[in-house]
Amino acid sequence: MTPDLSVAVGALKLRGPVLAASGTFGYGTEVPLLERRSLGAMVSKGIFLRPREGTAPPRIAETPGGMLNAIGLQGPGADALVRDYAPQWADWDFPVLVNINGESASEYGELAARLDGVPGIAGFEINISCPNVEQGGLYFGNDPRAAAAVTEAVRRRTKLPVWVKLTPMVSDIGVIARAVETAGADALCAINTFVGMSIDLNSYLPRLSFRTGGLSGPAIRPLAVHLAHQAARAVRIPVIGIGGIARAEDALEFLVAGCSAVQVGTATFVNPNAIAEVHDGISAFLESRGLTSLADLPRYLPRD
Amino acid sequence: MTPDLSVAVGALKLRGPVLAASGTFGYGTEVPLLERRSLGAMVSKGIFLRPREGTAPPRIAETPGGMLNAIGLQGPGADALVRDYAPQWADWDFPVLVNINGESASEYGELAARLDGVPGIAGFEINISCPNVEQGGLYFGNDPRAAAAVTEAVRRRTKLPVWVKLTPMVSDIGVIARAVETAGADALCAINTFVGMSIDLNSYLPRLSFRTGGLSGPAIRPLAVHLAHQAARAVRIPVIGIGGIARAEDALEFLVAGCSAVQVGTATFVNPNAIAEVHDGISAFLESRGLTSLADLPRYLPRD
Amino acid sequence: MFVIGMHGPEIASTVRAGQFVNLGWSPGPLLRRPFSVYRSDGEHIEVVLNAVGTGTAQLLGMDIGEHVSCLGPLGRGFEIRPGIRTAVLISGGLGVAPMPLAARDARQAGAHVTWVHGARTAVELCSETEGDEVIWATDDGTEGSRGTVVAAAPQAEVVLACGPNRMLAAVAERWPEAQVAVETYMGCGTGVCLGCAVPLKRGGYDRACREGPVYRAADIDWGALPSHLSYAVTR
Amino acid sequence: MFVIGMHGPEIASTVRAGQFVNLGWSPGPLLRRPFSVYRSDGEHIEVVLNAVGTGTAQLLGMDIGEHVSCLGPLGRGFEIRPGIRTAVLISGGLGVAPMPLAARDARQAGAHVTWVHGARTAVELCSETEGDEVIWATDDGTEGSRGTVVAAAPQAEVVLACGPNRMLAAVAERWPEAQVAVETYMGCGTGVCLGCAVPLKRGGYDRACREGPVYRAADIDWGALPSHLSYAVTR
Ligand SMILES: Cc1cc2nc3c(=O)[nH]c(=O)nc-3n(C[C@H](O)[C@H](O)[C@H](O)COP(=O)(O)OP(=O)(O)OC[C@H]3O[C@@H](n4cnc5c(N)ncnc54)[C@H](O)[C@@H]3O)c2cc1C
Ligand SMILES: Cc1cc2nc3c(=O)[nH]c(=O)nc-3n(C[C@H](O)[C@H](O)[C@H](O)COP(=O)(O)OP(=O)(O)OC[C@H]3O[C@@H](n4cnc5c(N)ncnc54)[C@H](O)[C@@H]3O)c2cc1C
Ligand SMILES: Cc1cc2nc3c(=O)[nH]c(=O)nc-3n(C[C@H](O)[C@H](O)[C@H](O)COP(=O)(O)O)c2cc1C
Ligand SMILES: Cc1cc2nc3c(=O)[nH]c(=O)nc-3n(C[C@H](O)[C@H](O)[C@H](O)COP(=O)(O)O)c2cc1C
Ligand code: FES
Ligand code: FES
Repeated sequence: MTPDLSVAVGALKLRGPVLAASGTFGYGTEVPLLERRSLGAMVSKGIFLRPREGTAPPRIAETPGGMLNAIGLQGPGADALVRDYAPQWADWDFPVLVNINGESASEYGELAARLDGVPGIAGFEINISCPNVEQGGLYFGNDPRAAAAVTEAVRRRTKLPVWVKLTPMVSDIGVIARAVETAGADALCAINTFVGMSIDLNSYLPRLSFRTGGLSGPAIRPLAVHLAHQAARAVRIPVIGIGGIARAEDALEFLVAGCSAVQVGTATFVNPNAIAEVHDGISAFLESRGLTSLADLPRYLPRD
Repeated sequence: MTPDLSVAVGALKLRGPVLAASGTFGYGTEVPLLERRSLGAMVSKGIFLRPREGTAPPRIAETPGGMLNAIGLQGPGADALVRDYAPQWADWDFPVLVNINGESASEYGELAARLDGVPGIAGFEINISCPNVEQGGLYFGNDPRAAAAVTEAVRRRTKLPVWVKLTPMVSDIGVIARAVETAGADALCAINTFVGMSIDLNSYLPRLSFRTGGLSGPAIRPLAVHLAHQAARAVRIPVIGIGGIARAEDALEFLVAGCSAVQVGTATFVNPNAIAEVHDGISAFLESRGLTSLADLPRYLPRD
Repeated sequence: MFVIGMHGPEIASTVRAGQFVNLGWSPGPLLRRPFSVYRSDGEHIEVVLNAVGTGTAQLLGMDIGEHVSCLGPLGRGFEIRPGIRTAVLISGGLGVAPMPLAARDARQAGAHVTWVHGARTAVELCSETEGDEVIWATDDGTEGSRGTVVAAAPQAEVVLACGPNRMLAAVAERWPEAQVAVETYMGCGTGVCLGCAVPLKRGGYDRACREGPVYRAADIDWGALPSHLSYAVTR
Repeated sequence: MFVIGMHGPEIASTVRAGQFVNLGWSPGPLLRRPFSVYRSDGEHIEVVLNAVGTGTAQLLGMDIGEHVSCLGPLGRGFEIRPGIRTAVLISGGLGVAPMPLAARDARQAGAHVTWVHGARTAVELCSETEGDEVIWATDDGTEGSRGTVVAAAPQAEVVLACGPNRMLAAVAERWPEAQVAVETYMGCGTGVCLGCAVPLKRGGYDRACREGPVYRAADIDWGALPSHLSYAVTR
């Protein structure tokens, strides 16, 4: 008997614990060959209220076991999203959440309001790794009050599930986690990319035109497992683990460390079937251990 | 003509910019085959005032492009260091700095006082990635005031060079960098390991007995380059870059990004000749670009 | 330059000139590496490469019979309409890669095909002689005419070009209507990461892996397209 | 079990039974992998291994003639004094690795050598028959005596053992003076990282790569030595 891999993330029921991470699966429409049968949910590419061009190339650079990206949240804006993509999502057999971004708490709220109730949109993932333009460009995600303000602004404008995606470059992720839990988040996603830089020795300049970029891929996995675990210890709401997952064993590390589900990002670039393979691998693992459902997986989650 | 690779880090003149990182070169006496001819300086294994046993095994775990370690600062304490190692160091043709650790600012100060003036000890590298026992175990390195207090406590007890080794898991490394510069540091070392975790799927427990460990190796290099660059932009004192350096090109990234020198850690485990090879590779690079000294290397260091 | 052949009937039978495949292998670098399809018959495809960095060095170190994961055909190739009379193919360095298929298609379309090869110096020149006529140009004059490949090329109805972006920018100056295959770094090769941004004259960015890698030369904002990609350096 | 031979005259001519080499190769995992020296003549050394994880799988995938970086001989081997009359070698699973050299040295020292092989089941048993006498033991009795290798071993003046740490702990119970070669994870293999900590009865930790990997069985705090290293699982 195949083990039961369904999970509930708050009110949202998912057929499996392996989700597509924002910015690594486009709008789900790009690649017909991407295997979707076992996708738990998809988080769409990060979007702002208005269209954005994104940053100048080069936008990516390879690093040992990882990659840096500075896409600059290129996207068509809310209206085009509603017009071009949401109608397609409405027909799919898994939920699509929209990764939302803003330059101020009120802009996040406005965006949520614009998208709320649109058929095909099952919830929101708030990306708080954006610079807070009103506060001199500090990331929302570094400041518990700013993170909570964004969460509240979105929470007030929608009844749909609200997930908050945490920034890793903080000295205590538990503080931010608790702040956004209190502000009304239904789940946490941990984590977004780490800020990194790589230098081109021909030009003596950063490889990326934006100078810095976000590091993703297997290189960050041990850091991500730690941070997701710390977040899970700090809150009662579900935590979705993200960072460097390429194989079932990687996903299982996050699940054992206290996560309810996981998202796969960069691995999809390398292997368009990564999500299906991770899903199937988790199933095989549970079977090999005689477990009939994901809920029976032993967890390591000491509470402080 | 071989390019001039000598550098001055504050008052300390070094014959080359490639140093051995604390905890990865022991006390310099372990391995006769380690190539020392081009070592700029050595930082000895982190030490406390009193002997420490360290943590139970397993202490290390391999991760993609990196490794986690939780050695627990095992060491013989100050008296044994002075008796067994310093006399050997006194005969060497490169300076040895001692990586000092404590549970309170005053313990750091006491340790510096005990070691100050001992022949063979050329300076101190303060490891502020230690839990501050008086303040509930928060790292000194996460709090600008605690970091400055430790720096001052050491500064008051010695005229030798005092370097401060920064913690990477902070939301703004510039703030800490400026705080310890003001407190009297002669140079900054950026960065120490990142906290990470890895789960053993057989036991459903962390691989390391200490549960978490410090991530080092090529995986962290882009993060380290970014943080060292941010630190260098924030201060006027020299910054020594550390993190994932295995080849000359890696070291050059840090040097172009504004560092005066670099330390090589994990790479020495893989290749006992890594430091010499990095040194020679920097020399070859400068020659290939027609540069006669390291000082002529173009730097990318916009000031804010 | 070295050629690697792969058994891949599905790709071989559908690939068009200018399309690419994205190669991955284990243990290898994290990201796949894109390569233009160089030749194809019904069963096999070939790519042409030099050892530039880690990825290409590893590929060239492989033995016959080893497996490579090959994703493709990807991107939009050259558009070669039937009935054209003259076509010029301009290639710099490894820009030869898409040209044999382009030459085949252009000849099938009825064109007289001239292939102009350029390189810095004679030893870097490719000896490929597909098409009806071949012209050589080297920067240092050690083989063929001295000077750029763009200057050496004759007029033609259709101009197809591939090579370092700097060379393509020069092509764009002379032939705004030329079809050029650009190089960018790529994250996914499948259109989802937006890493392969190509800056457009009309503003905004296209994806080299979907809308490209072949563009109308006049559509690209050449000043904003990086010309210093490490692998675009001709060697 | 597979054997890999390497040309390494300096190591081959100086290695002692129980010492190890630390192998690295490119592209490979970040850290080197330690392997006991299995056999040596004046020019070559051999190691014995199974495909346990990435590292061993890659090693076994190599072709004749490929290069491996080999650091050694490392650690302290078995101490085999001249004049001993009887020696028992106890090996579980891949713990056979240091035994051929140990058998050679013990016989040179004048001892009658008995080698006791243990495994979970017959197919995992090693067929090595160095020494004067060989005894087999399997957990399931499919070959030789049923039960542990420790129970199957005869008395002797000198006992040398290698295998999963759990087995060595049983050896320590019966022969506190036995010399046992332990397994730990290793960072450097050269004594600088303190990663290979072996907990001692008298408190504190030793380095398996310097003071070990061979210890007097009674000196180790077996309760604190991990017995669940992934690669110590007999397969
Ligand atoms: C559409 C297209 C077609 C191509 N066709 C060919 C061809 O036919 N023949 C050929 O030889 N080459 C071709 N290339 C280039 C080929 O992909 C490069 O040779 C290869 O990327 C160089 O890789 P390497 O691993 O040898 O070098 P590396 O050492 O890995 O790369 C050199 C530098 O480029 C960086 N880099 C490489 N790939 C990426 C990436 N995806 N993202 C970010 N940074 C990266 C590396 O970090 C490094 O700094 C093509 C590229 C494109 C976009
Ligand atoms: C002194 C000594 C002698 C040995 N002799 C032999 C021998 O003769 N034959 C033999 O087959 N094996 C021997 N081993 C064990 C051998 O090194 C392992 O087989 C090997 O480490 C397994 O590696 P792998 O790469 O195949 O598996 P992996 O998949 O890499 O390793 C299995 C697991 O162990 C972890 N791991 C492996 N090495 C390390 C490390 N250094 N630090 C942290 N985690 C690590 C991996 O992360 C993984 O979880 C010896 C070990 C020691 C200490
Ligand atoms: C090219 C790229 C684009 C991304 N875009 C977004 C985004 O728009 N919004 C967001 O919250 N995260 C974005 N991310 C972060 C990923 O969703 C994920 O958190 C991160 O990559 C770590 O997971 P991974 O190691 O599996 O890739 C992006 C990542 C990559 C590599
Ligand atoms: C096994 C090990 C032990 C270490 N011990 C210390 C230490 O005692 N004190 C310290 O400040 N840093 C210590 N470090 C951190 C290194 O000095 C260095 O900052 C870090 O490993 C990053 O550099 P790398 O990637 O080149 O290894 C240790 C690192 C390792 C891997
Ligand atoms: S390479 Fe990812 S979108 Fe083109
Ligand atoms: S493996 Fe590094 S000290 Fe033993």
